[in-house]
Amino acid sequence: MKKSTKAAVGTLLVAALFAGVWLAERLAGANSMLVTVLEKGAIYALIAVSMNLLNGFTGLFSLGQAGFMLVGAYTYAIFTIPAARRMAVYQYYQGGIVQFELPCLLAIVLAGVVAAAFAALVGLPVLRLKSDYLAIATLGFAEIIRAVIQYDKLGPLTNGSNLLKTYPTFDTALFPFAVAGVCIAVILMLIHSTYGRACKAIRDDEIAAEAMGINLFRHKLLSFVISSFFAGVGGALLAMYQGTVQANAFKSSMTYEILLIVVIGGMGSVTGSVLASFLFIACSEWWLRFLDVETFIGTVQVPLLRSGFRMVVFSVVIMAVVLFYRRGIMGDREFSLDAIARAFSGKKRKGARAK
Amino acid sequence: MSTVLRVKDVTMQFGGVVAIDNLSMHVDEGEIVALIGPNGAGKTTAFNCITGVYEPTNGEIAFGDCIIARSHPTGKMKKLYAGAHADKYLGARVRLSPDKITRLGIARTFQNIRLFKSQTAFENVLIATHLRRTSNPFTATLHINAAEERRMRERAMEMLETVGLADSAGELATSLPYGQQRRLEIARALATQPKLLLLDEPAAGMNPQETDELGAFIREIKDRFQLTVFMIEHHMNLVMDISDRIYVIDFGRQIAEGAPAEVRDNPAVIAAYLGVDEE
Amino acid sequence: MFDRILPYLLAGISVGGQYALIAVGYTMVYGILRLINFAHGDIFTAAGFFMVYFAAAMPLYVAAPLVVVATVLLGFVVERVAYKPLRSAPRMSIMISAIGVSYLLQNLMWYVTGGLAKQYPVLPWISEQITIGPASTKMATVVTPVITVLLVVALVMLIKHTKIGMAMRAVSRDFETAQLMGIKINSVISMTFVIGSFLAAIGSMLYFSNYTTVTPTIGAMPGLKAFVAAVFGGIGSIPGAVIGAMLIGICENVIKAVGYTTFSDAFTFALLIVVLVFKPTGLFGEKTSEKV
Amino acid sequence: MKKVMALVLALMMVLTCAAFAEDANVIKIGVFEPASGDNGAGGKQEVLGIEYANSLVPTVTIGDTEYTVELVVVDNQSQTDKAVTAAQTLVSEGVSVVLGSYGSGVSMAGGEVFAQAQVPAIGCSCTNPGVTSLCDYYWRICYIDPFQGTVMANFAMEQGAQNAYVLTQLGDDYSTGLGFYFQQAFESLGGTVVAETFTEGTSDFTAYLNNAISAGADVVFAPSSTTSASLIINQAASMNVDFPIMAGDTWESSVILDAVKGTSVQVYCSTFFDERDESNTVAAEFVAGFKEWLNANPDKLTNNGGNDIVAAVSALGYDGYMVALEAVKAAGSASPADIAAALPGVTYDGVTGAIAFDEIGDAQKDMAYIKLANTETGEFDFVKTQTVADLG
Repeated sequence: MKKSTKAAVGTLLVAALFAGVWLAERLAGANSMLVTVLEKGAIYALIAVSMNLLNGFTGLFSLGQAGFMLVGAYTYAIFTIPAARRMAVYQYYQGGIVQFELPCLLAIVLAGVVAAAFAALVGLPVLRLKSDYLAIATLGFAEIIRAVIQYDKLGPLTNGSNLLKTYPTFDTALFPFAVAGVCIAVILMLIHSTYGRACKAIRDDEIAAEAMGINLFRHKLLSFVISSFFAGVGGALLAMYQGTVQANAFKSSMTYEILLIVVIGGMGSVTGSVLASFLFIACSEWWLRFLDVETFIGTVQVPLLRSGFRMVVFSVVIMAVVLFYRRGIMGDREFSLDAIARAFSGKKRKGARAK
Repeated sequence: MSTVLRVKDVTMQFGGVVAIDNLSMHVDEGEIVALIGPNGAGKTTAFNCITGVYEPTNGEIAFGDCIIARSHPTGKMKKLYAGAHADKYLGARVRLSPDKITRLGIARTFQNIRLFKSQTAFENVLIATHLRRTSNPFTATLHINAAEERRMRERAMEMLETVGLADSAGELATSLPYGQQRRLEIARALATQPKLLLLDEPAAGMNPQETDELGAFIREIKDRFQLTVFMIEHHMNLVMDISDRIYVIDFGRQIAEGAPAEVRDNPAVIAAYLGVDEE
Repeated sequence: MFDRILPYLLAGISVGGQYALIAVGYTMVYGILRLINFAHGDIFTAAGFFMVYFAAAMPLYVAAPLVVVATVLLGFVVERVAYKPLRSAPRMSIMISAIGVSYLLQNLMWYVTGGLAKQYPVLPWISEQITIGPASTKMATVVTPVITVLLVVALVMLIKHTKIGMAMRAVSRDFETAQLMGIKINSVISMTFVIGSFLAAIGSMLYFSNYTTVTPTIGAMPGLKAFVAAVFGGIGSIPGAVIGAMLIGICENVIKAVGYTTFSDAFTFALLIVVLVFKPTGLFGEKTSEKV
Repeated sequence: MKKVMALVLALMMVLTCAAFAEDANVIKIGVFEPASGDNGAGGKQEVLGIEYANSLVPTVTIGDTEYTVELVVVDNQSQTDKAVTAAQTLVSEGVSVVLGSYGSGVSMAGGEVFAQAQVPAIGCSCTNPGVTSLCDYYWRICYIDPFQGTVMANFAMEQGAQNAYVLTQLGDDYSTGLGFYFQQAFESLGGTVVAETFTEGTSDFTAYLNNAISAGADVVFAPSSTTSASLIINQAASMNVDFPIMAGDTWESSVILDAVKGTSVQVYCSTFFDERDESNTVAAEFVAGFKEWLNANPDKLTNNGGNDIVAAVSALGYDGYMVALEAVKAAGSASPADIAAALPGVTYDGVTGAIAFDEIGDAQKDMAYIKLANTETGEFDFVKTQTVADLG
C-alpha cells in the first residue's frame, strides 16, 4: 500500500470519525449518554495512552498518574476562573491571589507544562528505583501532591480542599476529541521516532540498552516528563468535562482504573488503550448501569442487582483479563492500514488460488 | 601503534570472593587480542569492568588517554580487600556509565545473547544507531530529522548486509536461529561505530565450519571498519588462528601472555586447562 | 511536660503496633515473592467486616476465632487465585494482578455493605476504658504493643527454629534453588500468606476496637503505611518491620500534636521516598546485588 | 472470546434501550442523593421523605391532563467525581426537576451539570451558600451555613464557652464552610478558636482530641459526616473528655444516638426540624403519617437507621417534593425551562416552616432547632429554637 494512498485513507478515516461524533451529538442530543461516553472516553483515552507510554513502552511501572492529572486539572481551573466569579469561588480566601484569567487552550498547555515540571521534580529521586519501589514511590508522590494542594495555607491559590468551579468548559464533544486526537498523534510520532525506539529498548533489556549507548536515566526521565505532560492535559480536559474539580477526588483508585484500562487494551499498544478506554467508559457509565438498578420482573426482584454490583462485575472481568488474557485486546499490535490491506488482499489472493 | 585499551592492576571482589585478582592487560590499535581461561576464571567479569557494568574494587582502566574507571577499596571493602596495590589508586574515583563508555567507542556483545526481544532484527540494529543521533526529542518527534532518520536506516541495513542478515531484517530477533542471533549482536555492536569491539564468546554454540567462517568474518570487519578486537573465546583453533596476542587467566589471575605459539606450549596454560596428572 | 506528651505517645505506640501486625504480612510476602501485596490492606478491612457480620449472628467467643479463620482463608484464596497462576509471569503482571485483587475486594465489600459505614462490635476486654495518669484511653491501646511483641517473637521463633521457617528463609534467599532442593514452593508461599493474614486479623481486632467504624476503603491507608513501615525497617526483615511501624505510628501522632494535621499522611510517603532513595535496604535489610 | 463479548454487549444495549421507551404523560423527578459513602445514611433518610411524599401525592395535573410522577433515583456516593456521573445520568433520563443532594460538595458538583442542561434543582438539606450563589439553576429550601454557624456560635457562648476547637474535614465543602462561619461568628463574639482539619478516611481522632484538651478548649465544634462523627464521639468517650461536642445538621441522626448511648459525652447539634414540635399542625400530621408509613415496611425502617425517629432531612425531602410539584403546577408544563422560570415565585407552607425564595435562590428560613443527644434514652432532647432576631 503506497505511502500516499495510506495518508489519504488515514485522513478520510479521521474525517469520518469527527463527522460521526458531530452527527451523534446532533441526533442523540448534547446531554445524551452517548455524547457523555464519547467525551469521557476521549479524555480517558488520552490519559490511558500517556500511561501506556510509560508502563507499556518504557517498562516503567508508575502509579502516579492521578497526581499529575490533579496538577493539570487544578492549573487549568485556577487560571481560567472568570475574575468576576473569583470572590464567590474562593469564598474563604477573599477571592484568592490569582486575579487574571487565561484563554482556554493556553491554560490547557500550561496545565501540561506544570504537570511536566512536577514530573521532572519527582523523576530525579524516583527513576533510579527498581520497578516495584518505583510504583510505590510514584503512588506516594501522588498522595503528597494531593495533601499539599489541600493545605489550608495554600488556600488563596488552590482554594484549599474546596471545589473549583465556574471555569469555562467545552460544549461540544468535538473539542476533547480534537485535543486528545492531536496529543495521541504526537505520542504516536514520538513512539515511532528514534527516542521511542530507545524507550522500547529500555523496556526489553536495560543492560543491553545501556550497552548500546542509551543513557537510561535521561531517557526514562524524558518518557516520565512527556507522559506527565499529557496526563496534565488529560486532567485539564477532565476538569472541563466535570465542570467542577476537587483535589480529594484524585485518589489512587483513579490511577488503578487507568492502569486497568491500559492492561485491558494491551500493554504497549496505543490502539488498544484507545479502544479499551471507550469500552471501559461505555460499560461503566452506560451499558452496565442497569446492573446497579434494583429491577423487578413482574413482582419478583432480580437477585444480586443492587447498587455496587456493576463494579463487582467489572473487577471480576478485569481480573479475568489480567490472569488469562494477559495480552489484552490488542497485545502490542497496532491498528495499521497495511494490516487491513493485507487482510483484504490476502482474501483475494486465497480466492484467486482456489480457482 | 598507540595503546587503545590499558587495564592496570584491576581487582574485582564480590564481598569476600575475588573474581579478578590484580589483572593488567593492554590492547594496541589494529590488534586482535584474545582472553582465554577455564570457565569461571573471571573473563566476563573483566569485560563487565571494562564496559562499566561493574565498578572494579581497585585499579584503573583507560581507553586511549581517557580514564574510564579508577577506584580503590572503600568502606567495608577496605577490611575485606585481599588484592595488592591498595594504596596506588587513591584519590578521585572515576566511574563512567556503560552508555558513556559506548559513546567513547567501545562496543560489546554478550555471552548469553541479549537482543531486544520485541523488536525485529532491523530494529535491533536501528536502536544502536540512536547513539550517534544529532536530533533532540522535539525534532525527532516531529520528524524534522527525516534526513538523519534515512541515514540511520541505511547504516542499519548496511550493518545487516555485512553480517549477511539483510533478508531476515523483518524477522523477530528472537525467532532467528542461534548462529544468526550471534551475528546480529555483532551487527548491532558495529552500528554504534566503535573503535574497540569486545566479543564475548562469539563462536559459542557454533559448529567447526561456522567457526572458521566467523574467524574470516572477524578479520574482514576489523580491516573494513579499522577496528581493534578484544575477544573472549573457548574455541582454541579460532583463537590460535586469528589472534595477534593472547592473555590467559585462571582463578582471576593472569598466568600467561604472548603470541599464540608461545601460549600453546606454555606448561602453566596446559595445566590450567587439562589439569596436572597426579604421578 | 511529660503528661502532655503521654497521650500522643500512647496513641502512637498503639497505632504503631497495629501497623506492625500488618507490616509483618507485607515483609514476609515481599521477602518470598518480591511482590507488594496491594490486597493486604483490604484483607485487613475484610477482617473488620467479618467481625461485624459474625458478631451480629453469633456470640463473640464463637465469632472471634471464626473471623481469624475466615481472614486466613481469604488470604489463602487470594494467593491461590491471583498469584499462583502468574508464578512465572513478568513482575509487572503480578503487580497488576495484586492491584486487580485489591480493586475487586474493595468493590465486593462496597457491594455487600451497600457502601455504608458499619459499627464494630464492642469486644469484651480490650474495649474497656483505662486511665493512665492524665490520659485515659481504651485497653486496646495498652494491650496492642504487648500482643504485637509476643506475636512477633513467636513468629521469629517459628522462622528460626522450625522446618517450615527454614523453608521460608530458603525460598526468600533464592526462589529457583529452593525448588530444586525439593521444597514445595506453593505450600511455603501459602503458609506465608496464612501467617500474614492471621496477623492482619489480630491487628484488625485491635485497630477496630480503638476506631470503631469500618468502611470498605478504611484499610487502604493503614495498609500503605504498613508497607512504608516494612520498607523503612528493611524489607524482608521482620524485626525491622515492627520497629519501622512503631516509629511511623509515633511520628504520625507527634506531627498531629505539632499541628500539621493535614500532612500526617503525606509525611509517611515523604519518609518512604527518602528511605527508598538514600537507603533502599532500610534500617535492617541486607543488600541484594543484582548479578548480570 | 471476542465473539462472546460482542454478543453480551449487544444484549445489554437492547436492555438499556428498552428502559428509554417513553410512555405518555409521565413527569420524571430526579432524586440526586448519596446512598453510599460517608453521607449514605443521611442521604437514605432524605430519599425516604421524598418517597413518602410521592406515595401521598403520586400525580400532578398540568393544564387538563394528569401526569403520574416517576422518581428517578441515582446514587452520587458522597463523592464529587461520582456526583457528576450521577447528575449526567439524570439529565440523560430526561428529568424535569431534580431534588437533592444531602451534602453540599456533591450538590455543587451536580449543579454545574444541571446548569449546563438547564434543568432546575432544589436542594433539600445542603447548607453551603456556594450551592446557590454560583449556580442559576439551584434553589434551596433549608437555611444556610452563615446562619447555622452563627446560631451554634451564640449557643456555645451561652453555654459559657470561651475557647473553641474547630475540627473540619478536608475536601468536604459542608464541613469546611460551617467550620469557617462558626469560627467567624465565635471570634466576633469575643471567643478564641483553634482550627484543625483531618483527611477523608481518618479513623484516629485521639490526636485531635488531645490537641483540643491541650489547647484548653471548653467546646469542640466538629461539623462532619456521620461516619467520622461516630469515631469522634467513641474516642471522646474513651478519653472521657469534659467539654461538650457541637455540630451542624448532619449530626442529627441515629448514628450519633447509637454512638452516644451509655457514654458521658454531651453532644449538641442544630437542625431544621423537631418531630415533637407541636406548634405546626402540618408538621404533626406529617410526623404521624411518616412513622406509620415507616413501620409498615421493614426495609424502609432499616434505611432510617433501624428506628422510626423522624430525621429533619426526611421532613425537608417531603417539603422539597411538594415545592417541586408547586413549581410544576405554577409552570403549567413539564419542560425544565418553564419550571425553572416558575420556581422563584413559588411559596409553600411546609412541614419545616414557610418557604419563599430570595433572588439567589435560598429559602428565607430563619429558625433552627438545637437538640441534645440524650445518653440514657438514646433520643434527641429538644433544647431551644434560635431565630435570626434573637441573634441581634
